[in-house]
Amino acid sequence: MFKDIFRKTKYVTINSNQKQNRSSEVPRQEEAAIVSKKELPDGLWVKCPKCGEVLFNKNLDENGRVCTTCEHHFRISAQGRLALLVDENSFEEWDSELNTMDSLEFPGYEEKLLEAQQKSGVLEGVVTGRARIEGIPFVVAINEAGFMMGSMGSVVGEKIARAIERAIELRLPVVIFSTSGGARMQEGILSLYQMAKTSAALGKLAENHLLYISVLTDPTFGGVTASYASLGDIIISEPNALIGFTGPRIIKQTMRQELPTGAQTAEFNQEHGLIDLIVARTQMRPELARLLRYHQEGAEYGSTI
Amino acid sequence: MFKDIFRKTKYVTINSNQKQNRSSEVPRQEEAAIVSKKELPDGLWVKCPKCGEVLFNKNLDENGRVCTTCEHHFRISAQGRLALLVDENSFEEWDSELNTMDSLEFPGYEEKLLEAQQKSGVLEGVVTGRARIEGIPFVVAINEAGFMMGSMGSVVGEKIARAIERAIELRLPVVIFSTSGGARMQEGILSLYQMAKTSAALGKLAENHLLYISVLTDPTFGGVTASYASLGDIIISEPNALIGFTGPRIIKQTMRQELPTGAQTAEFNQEHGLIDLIVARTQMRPELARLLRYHQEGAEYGSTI
Amino acid sequence: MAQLFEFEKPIAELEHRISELQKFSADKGIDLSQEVDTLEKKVLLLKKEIYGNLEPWQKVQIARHSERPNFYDYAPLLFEDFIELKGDRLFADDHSIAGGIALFHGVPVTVVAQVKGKDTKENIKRNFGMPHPEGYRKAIRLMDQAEKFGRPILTFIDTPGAACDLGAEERGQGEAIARCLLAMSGYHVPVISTVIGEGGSGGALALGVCNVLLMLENSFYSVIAPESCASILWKDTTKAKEAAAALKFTAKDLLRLGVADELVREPQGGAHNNLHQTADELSEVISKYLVRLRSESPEVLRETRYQKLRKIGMFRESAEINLTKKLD
Amino acid sequence: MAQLFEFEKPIAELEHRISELQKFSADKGIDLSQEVDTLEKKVLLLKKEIYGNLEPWQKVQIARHSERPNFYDYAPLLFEDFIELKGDRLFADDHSIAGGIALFHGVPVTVVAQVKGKDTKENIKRNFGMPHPEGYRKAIRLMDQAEKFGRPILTFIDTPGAACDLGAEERGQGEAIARCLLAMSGYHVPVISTVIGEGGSGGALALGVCNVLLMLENSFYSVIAPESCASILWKDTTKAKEAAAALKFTAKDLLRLGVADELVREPQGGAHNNLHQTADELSEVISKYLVRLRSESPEVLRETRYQKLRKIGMFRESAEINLTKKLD
Ligand SMILES: [Zn+2]
Ligand SMILES: [Zn+2]
Repeated sequence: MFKDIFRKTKYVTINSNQKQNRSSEVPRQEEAAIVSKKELPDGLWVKCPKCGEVLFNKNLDENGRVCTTCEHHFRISAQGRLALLVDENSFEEWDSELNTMDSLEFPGYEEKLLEAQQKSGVLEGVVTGRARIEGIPFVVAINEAGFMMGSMGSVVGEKIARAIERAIELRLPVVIFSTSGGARMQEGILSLYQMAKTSAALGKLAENHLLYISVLTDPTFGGVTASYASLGDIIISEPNALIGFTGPRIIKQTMRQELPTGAQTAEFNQEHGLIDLIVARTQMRPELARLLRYHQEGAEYGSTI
Repeated sequence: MFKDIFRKTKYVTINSNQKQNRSSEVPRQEEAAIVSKKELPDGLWVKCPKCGEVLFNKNLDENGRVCTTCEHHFRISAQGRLALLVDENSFEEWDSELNTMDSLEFPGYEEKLLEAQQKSGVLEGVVTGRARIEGIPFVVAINEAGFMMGSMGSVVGEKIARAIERAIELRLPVVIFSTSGGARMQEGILSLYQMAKTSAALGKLAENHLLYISVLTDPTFGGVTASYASLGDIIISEPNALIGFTGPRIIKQTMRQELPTGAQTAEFNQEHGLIDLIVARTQMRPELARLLRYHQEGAEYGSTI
Repeated sequence: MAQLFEFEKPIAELEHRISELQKFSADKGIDLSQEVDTLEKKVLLLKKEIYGNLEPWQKVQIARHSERPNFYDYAPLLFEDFIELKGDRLFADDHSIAGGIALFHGVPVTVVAQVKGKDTKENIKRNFGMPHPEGYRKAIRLMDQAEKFGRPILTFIDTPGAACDLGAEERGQGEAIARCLLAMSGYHVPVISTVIGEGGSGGALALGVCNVLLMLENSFYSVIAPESCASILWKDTTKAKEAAAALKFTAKDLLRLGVADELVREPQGGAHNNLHQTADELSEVISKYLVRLRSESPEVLRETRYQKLRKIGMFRESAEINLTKKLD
Repeated sequence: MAQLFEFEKPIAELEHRISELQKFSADKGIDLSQEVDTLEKKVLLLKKEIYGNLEPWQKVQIARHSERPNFYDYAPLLFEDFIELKGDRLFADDHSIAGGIALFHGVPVTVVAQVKGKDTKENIKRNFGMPHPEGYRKAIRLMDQAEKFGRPILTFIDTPGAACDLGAEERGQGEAIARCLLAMSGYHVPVISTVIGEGGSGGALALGVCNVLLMLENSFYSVIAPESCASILWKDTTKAKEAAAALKFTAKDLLRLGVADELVREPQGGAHNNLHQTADELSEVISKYLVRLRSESPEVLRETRYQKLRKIGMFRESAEINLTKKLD
């Protein structure tokens, strides 16, 4: 039905090895660019934006890109998170070929997409699939901050909805890691309705009595906060992550309201009843394992009762 | 199973004409005693506690005991409310013979009960039954402020629970008018659990998709606010009624906190999202009729759709 | 008289000339009826030309018109009866969302609507139509009752967006909107949503998960305000006009994109020029769809709503990147 | 050493004399073992006498003991694992109610508990164990998930009552408690509630709609605090002792009244004298009932809980008034 809006263009296949091979090394993120290239040799060292400590990049990778001095959580790619999180070789990617189109012929969108794809080495702002943690199977989706700030367009919404629907078929729990600036304006109303699409899919998951854990990471805002990120049976956040509906800059501009120190942090959100657990990245794997285990259907637990 | 706790005593039948005959005249309430008997001839006149106007008692009755000058709502007996509310001769009382026993042998309780019964002419703090408004059948329960401030003991809880259960059998909506100081301490834990009993019955009603309208009247506090009074699909209040969980005197005593002017009024509660509608007593009948009509099962409405 | 937009001035000038001619003709007793007639025809043509070809930005201006009818204007014309019910039962009653039970063509329905004010005082009361979490939670509460009692749900969208202040953040604005989306997607009763003015991003969408989406001719429904979009794209809020065109948010766009189901005609120049006519038109269209939906089973209503959402979005199933444009 | 109550002083005096005798005997090398023996036997008898016949008011004092174990003391002993989950998703996380998922004898359960502080600082944080509406709403959220995932629910009651300040009133304290009662009455999973300390009126009851109600031996569960009762009855808060007796709120009373199902034994002198022993006892009793309840069908669990509530209360079915006492 949308054929009349399709644009006639030619395509070539991108080399997708980069995104499909899992590496045990944690890929680095743009955030490292905070370090002035003049001060430090390229890529070997990185300066912690919180405590100022200069860290050996390799050590930072080995610590899940959490500062060894102050525990600042650097942003991390979806692939990097997978490497930290799931059992080795357990990840099976889904819908990796789903690709975006410039449905509204929005000024500059094609260029932005190409740039994002080439820079990040991934096609879109979310990776989905199934995996295991400590042997327990689950469905996972991870926003890719490196791709247009994890913003949600048609592809992100569709991949998440499909992953949830497949979880229902497979009777598996779902864990989604959010990092997003919100809905992607370049796809207009189609982006906006991805909020409804993903939320509706989660409604079906809930109806099927399947667990959904939402993990919020820095930053999670806008349309993602106002849809799947806030609908977890259990909501976890990484420490100090910024989470909210409206970004602090916009609140300041439109309301002429200065946010108090610490507003919109994970800790602020927890105090206001919006987050169950704050879990450090290094503890995420065992914590998720516990929660998944206690929700396993037909699990035996060596029960004495 | 409770037989061992029963006390051996002798009973006589009380003349129950007084409570079962419906009178078109609205019975008066203790509140009228506010008027000094020295100033005004006995019972003919009453002074409005809000505006100070001296009112002819008969006129006050004719206006549903709402001050004709300032619209202050005087407290009113359950019988008085029935007279104002339901279609003539439509009320069928239920469980009128349910009577209280001093199950804990609580100091002074028997005397208090006897006094309340003789003063109010009713056996207990709630009247239940079925009736019609503008021809629409419904189940009604009305707290009797004149009976130990409408406090909820075993009988009040049981009568309300039975009325709700019968509404489920008859597939009728339920309207409860609350006026209560809360759970009745003289029946200890048995009183407390009437909150759970009535709430659980309302849970069954809801499960059966039957409407429950809770009407709050002055005053509604404590265990009644924390059970059936707060569980209406629609919650209505009379204007300016005081409604809350903890009484203002106790808040003041325990928290050393002075409540702001207007706190715990119906209007305050509505502002805080706790009340749907504030309806003057004189408008209660047509308003309830509208709501009951729009919830009638299988009603025709002369629908054009 | 209603506030005039720039693009309406040629019409107003012509109309002014006509009334001058008429006055002159009356004063001097000279017959100018032919001239007047010509001019009046010209006005009609001009109106058709201008109002028939409104640009997106012009529609934005009409949709935001200070005299644009709001929900409270339509309610007495659309419904035989409307009982407003208040509060979220948790924190507050939000005046930027109104809701309750109404009688529509004789059928009890649940109504939820965003409401902007018409003057400064009312706008402060209604937070300029920007709901707080308590507004969305009130909406859920009322719609849950519609589900409980099997009543169809009608929502009316008219908001620049959800409230964006500290209080909204503290009380979980994101959570409240997300819960609205989730709740609406699960109902077994007909849900018809109408954008009557501004449909501003997530705050609007919260009432827009429906079986049928209607849009008034001059309403718009956008992922972002055109000014904010211009500010992000071109660092220039004055380019809102260009952003408005880029965002494809008019009723026609949404029909074409498979999001809206029908455009509800407005009187020439916009709803504010004839409230009754607009209400009649709207009533007729809603009624048409409600008849259809009421003949469906609860399960079908729910599943078709889900499938409607599932289909929104465009993508291709191939990991190819576009070659027509290339980064250096 | 734990704070001593007035009624414990005779025991303490005897114990003091024994230790003096022992010291004297050691210092002077005189054999007093027989005297010590006699005294020790006397202590045992005295303890049995005193602790075996505690008056209601003395139980109140033990239940409110500053070192009385709270939920966080029991949690690591009762559960192999406990994951605390926070927040009502609406307004705040209330520290006077803790909840989460625990592993109890290998079975995942949902746990919700009222928590008093142990010192002033903690008591301020936990509002002296008096929950606000957000605490009850957190409880409902967590228990709803137990229902969703078919987990048994264990609640632990320990509160002087619900918070009674302006904020509680503004956010609907009554509504929050009522919703708790309604929610708990509808679950299809086993619900076991234990009063571990103070069970203060509606604020306690909110977590007490259950299939099985357990009470620690020295806990109490009352419609009103004895002090408030005394103040109303006799305008004299110092008569709390008399009120405590009148209210019939001890574990034994509640067993007799058909409200509680079992009394869980405490070590002599109260739970604070031996946390581990109390936890073991409690674990065993809860486990016993959980085994039974887990063998029931969801519908039976729900219906028997309803019938249990339905039976609470005493009345007679005759419109006769009592003749033995008469008003003048
Ligand atoms: Zn650091
Ligand atoms: Zn007056």
